[in-house]
Amino acid sequence: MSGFYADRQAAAPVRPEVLEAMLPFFAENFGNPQSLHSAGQRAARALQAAREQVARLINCLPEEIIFVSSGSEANNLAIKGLALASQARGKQIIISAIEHVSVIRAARFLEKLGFKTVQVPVDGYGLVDPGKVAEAINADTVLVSVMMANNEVGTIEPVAEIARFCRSKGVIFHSDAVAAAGNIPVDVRALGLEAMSLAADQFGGPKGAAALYLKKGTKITPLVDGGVQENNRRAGTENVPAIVGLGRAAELARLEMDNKVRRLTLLRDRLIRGALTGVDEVVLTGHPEKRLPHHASFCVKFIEGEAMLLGLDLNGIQVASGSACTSRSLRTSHVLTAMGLDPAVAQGSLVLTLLDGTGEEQVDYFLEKFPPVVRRLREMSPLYTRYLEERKDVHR
Amino acid sequence: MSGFYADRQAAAPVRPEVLEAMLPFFAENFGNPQSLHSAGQRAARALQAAREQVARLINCLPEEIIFVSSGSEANNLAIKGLALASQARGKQIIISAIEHVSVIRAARFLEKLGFKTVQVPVDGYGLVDPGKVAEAINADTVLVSVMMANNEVGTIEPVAEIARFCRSKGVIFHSDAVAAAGNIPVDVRALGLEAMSLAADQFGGPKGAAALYLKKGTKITPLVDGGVQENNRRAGTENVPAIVGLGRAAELARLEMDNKVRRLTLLRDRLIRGALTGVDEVVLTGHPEKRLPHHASFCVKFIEGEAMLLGLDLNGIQVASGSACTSRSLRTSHVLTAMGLDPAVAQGSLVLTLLDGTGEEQVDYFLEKFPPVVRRLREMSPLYTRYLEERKDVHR
Amino acid sequence: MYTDKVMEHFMHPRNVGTIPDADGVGEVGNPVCGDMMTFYIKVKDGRLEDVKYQTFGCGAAIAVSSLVSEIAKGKTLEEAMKITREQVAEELGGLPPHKMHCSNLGADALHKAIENYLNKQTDRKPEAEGEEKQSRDKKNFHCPSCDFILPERALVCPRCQLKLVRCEHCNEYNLEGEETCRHCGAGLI
Amino acid sequence: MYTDKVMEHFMHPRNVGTIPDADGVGEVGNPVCGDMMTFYIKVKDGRLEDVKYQTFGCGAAIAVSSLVSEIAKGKTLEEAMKITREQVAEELGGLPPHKMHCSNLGADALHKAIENYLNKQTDRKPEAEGEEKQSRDKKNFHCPSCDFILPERALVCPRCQLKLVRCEHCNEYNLEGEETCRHCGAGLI
Ligand SMILES: Cc1ncc(COP(=O)(O)O)c(C=O)c1O
Ligand SMILES: Cc1ncc(COP(=O)(O)O)c(C=O)c1O
Ligand code: FES
Ligand code: FES
Repeated sequence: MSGFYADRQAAAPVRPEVLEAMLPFFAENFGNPQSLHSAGQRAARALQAAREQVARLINCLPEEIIFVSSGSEANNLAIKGLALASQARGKQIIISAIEHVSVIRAARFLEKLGFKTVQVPVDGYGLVDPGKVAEAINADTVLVSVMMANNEVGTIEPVAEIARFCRSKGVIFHSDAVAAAGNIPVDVRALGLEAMSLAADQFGGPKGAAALYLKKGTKITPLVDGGVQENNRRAGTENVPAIVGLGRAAELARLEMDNKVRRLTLLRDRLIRGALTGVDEVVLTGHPEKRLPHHASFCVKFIEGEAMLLGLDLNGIQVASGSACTSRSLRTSHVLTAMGLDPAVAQGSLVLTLLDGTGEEQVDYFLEKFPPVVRRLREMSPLYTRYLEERKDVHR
Repeated sequence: MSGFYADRQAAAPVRPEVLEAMLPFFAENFGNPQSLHSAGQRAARALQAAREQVARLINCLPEEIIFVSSGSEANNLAIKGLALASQARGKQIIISAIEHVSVIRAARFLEKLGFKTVQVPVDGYGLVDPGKVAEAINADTVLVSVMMANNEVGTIEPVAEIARFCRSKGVIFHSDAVAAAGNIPVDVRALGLEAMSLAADQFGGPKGAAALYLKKGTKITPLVDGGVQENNRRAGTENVPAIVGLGRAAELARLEMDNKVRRLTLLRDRLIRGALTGVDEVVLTGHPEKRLPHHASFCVKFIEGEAMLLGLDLNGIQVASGSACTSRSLRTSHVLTAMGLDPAVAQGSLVLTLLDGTGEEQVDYFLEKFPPVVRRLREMSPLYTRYLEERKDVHR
Repeated sequence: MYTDKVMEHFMHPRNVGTIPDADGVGEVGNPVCGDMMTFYIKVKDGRLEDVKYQTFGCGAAIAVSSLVSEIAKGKTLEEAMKITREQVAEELGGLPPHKMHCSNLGADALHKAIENYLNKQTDRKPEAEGEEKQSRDKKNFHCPSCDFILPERALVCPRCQLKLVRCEHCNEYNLEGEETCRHCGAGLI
Repeated sequence: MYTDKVMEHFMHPRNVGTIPDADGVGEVGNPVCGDMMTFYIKVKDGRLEDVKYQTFGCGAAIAVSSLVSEIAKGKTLEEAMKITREQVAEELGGLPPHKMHCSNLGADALHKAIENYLNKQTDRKPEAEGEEKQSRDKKNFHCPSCDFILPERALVCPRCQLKLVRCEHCNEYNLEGEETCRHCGAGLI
């Protein structure tokens, strides 16, 4: 038992098959896909193959894929690029209250250019109500963006329904599927999406490669202007090895999807059950069923997330937290806040995201180490002491 | 003699030392530098080490480095970000007529937001006259951007002088050093720059890693909004392996700089001399001395660049061209046009950029194959036939 | 980028050269844009007895002229006039979209050479000259991507094959997908 | 991120606990912001005979409270009042910039406990309460990054250590480097 890495949302090892596919493109097939000579054309073919692999994963055309460098860039390109390209039609955009910061801050940038952003609230599970999105749409709305699945609480949003509303009102719909794509089946045609972000490092691919799916014919203003790469929509020499890795990871994700989802769901539920029964005063965050198969998230009352994270790390267990103290900006996760969690409770946020290779024995190892870590921190918590006293008073 | 790759400007193999430094960061040290646990902190330390290596190459502080994904992104961040952050002070920006398209198009984007761009012309060598930049500066000017060295004709620009003018007028000066950094000594302090772009793949590093140097205290509006990465100035999970590669490449470039410059300069001059004497009616483009040590560029009259490129490729020689037919947009290089070259002559553009490892025998191989390739194409060129007839007429 | 067939013609172009005493000569393109082709024909009994050409241009242009010369040779004038750029591109196994205009050049130059021959026969002033003169008086619209002079009401640039959108405000052409007119700044919808 | 010294204190915090019959108690912070510390002291002959604490907060906060308790124990009240956050951070081998406010908490809570003891001695109403009441009447300015209630004319947030810039238009605080005021939209120069 060498430990348990359960922070796959933040980072995961590149799969060996993916790294193997990438390796030849560093020093041997190093060409620039824009070069007309043979070295360049070899790279161009590899790029095209990767484009096809990604397209197959999400059921779109290869030319509907724009390669970018990160999920955040995909989201910025989508939000800024789609809004700027449509500003003649209107200046309102609608996002949910639990979008990734790259969506929220991109929208904030647009506000400086005269756009207006409406944030649609979520319920206690982090679910967006499609009806509320429909209500928020008005004649000035040009873009709606609601994520496919939330990275902090794992909740899977009803994007197909939201997309339907948007379509009926002629509004472009983008979904941030960075946490979802490669981990749950995603079919952009069936879902009716105009645009969708995904990132390789969320499903066994490398950092530095991500993509925006953009439905053919949808206008977009580039974020990175310059050369003709990515069909004039994203300039800059293509990161061929990383894109090749993204392609291979997409192919593997597609082939293994069903098995993986089934296996991880069982494991996740074992983890959730064990954590909720192993320690008192722990709450599950996010939806119990409509959630990513690899995602388990909690709030542990009376203690703070960063301390828990450090305590677990000393036991070889790596997790994440949305507490104020874990963030560099010292703010509680806006997701937990938007879900209406008591701010003090939200400080005890704990997020576990399982690797494909995670086994039962690792989950059980966590379930063994989790209670003592919590106990130690609670013993030194003034809030826990107060809670115990109040409970004593009640029972007296 | 397995051939001669002379298109290093477009792409080059990652150096073995660099790849070796990168490899552990794909599957072993795969952490996210923003994670607080041990896996994340290992990645954070690697990131910091790379930041220091890059800073040492160009003589700045580590915190003055913003990692991005490509030279184009660095340029877009600089042009858009610096202009937007300073727009309260004015709305004019000045660039040279031979900037990279990523600078030119970023400026064009700003024009849609009410900015005005002034393009300063260049002389027949592609040199910008610092006096002309000074003349163009007015009370509304907030940003000047002139590249350190041009990628198509190799000319090295007098940026120190331009920077001095800008400083005296309180205008921010950015230089696109993507073609220069790592290939010639660059000292941002000595040059007096506020901002400078560089890219790893131009000096033995990988694709997907580049940087913007931004002088401490200079305000910038992010291009990719979102998380707190890169000190809130460039969101998105850091591409750790590529950045580690950039760092290592920077270190190697710094250590080997003097030797490399000396060696390549000799080789370049051998190539230029040989090409100009081996074939008639060939002109050197760019400055004969103030030029990148690895850069040789020509126009071969009466024939078209793409055909030459293909002809050389069939001989195992890979080069680039700025002809209209080589560009996807079917436009002649704006650089050659700005230098006042006759448009028909510009179609014969040929650009050779040497790898660090290029040897004399490869240059000589090119000098052997170049004349027959030219001869064959000239034999089928109506322009050459006409030229020969006119010459006959003259001599008659 | 290019098919094997294109590369084969590029490496071994057929029928290169001039015919000093040609019956017809046709020239298209212009070195400023990077491409220029001159076709020379000898006509005998209404058939193209010989076809030669010179080409200044890219690999595709060279392959196209070679292929056109090959298929034209021996054909009747009428048959030769029916050679289309689609046929040329197809016989080459396809061309990249932005190289499709090169396949125009080949057929156009051949057709011009045939017209030149026919005009000489009937001894009337070449039509083309009049046309060209006329077009010089009108305002020419250029492709925003490749600067090609566009025909009236173009939806696609015949040269670079990019889709075009006309600005309702100033009437100029822009590329599909652009939001504001590059000529007058008006919004494109 | 943390020094070995911080981690050592985090793993083995000294003097954790409460003192039921404490001579003074001081509490700072607030669970809403993620941090809260309560210090308990026993005083004998003008010295801190015992110091205990409870902490709800991050690893740095736990290490800080542990270290403060350790250095305070046995000191005279006067000496203990002189413990500064700089000293605490330094003895821990340094803290990341955005964790510097945690070192405040420790010293502050201890000082509050001592004041609480002194107030009990002189039997006068604690000063702090009046102050707090007053500040509730005024408009509070919050740090734009961490929401901390800022002191008058802050240049740096005492909690998250980020540099602040005041909007000349609406008087609100913004982070250094921002161009437009996030409260009123005015330009920040
Ligand atoms: C001078 C210059 N600037 C910018 C760039 C753009 O760099 P990238 O392709 O990495 O985006 C290049 C590319 O070669 C360049 O030579
Ligand atoms: C839902 C979601 N969107 C966007 C992002 C940003 O991705 P990146 O860090 O690759 O920029 C993340 C990152 O984890 C995410 O989970
Ligand atoms: S207690 Fe919140 S950051 Fe330390
Ligand atoms: S001749 Fe210019 S593209 Fe073919």
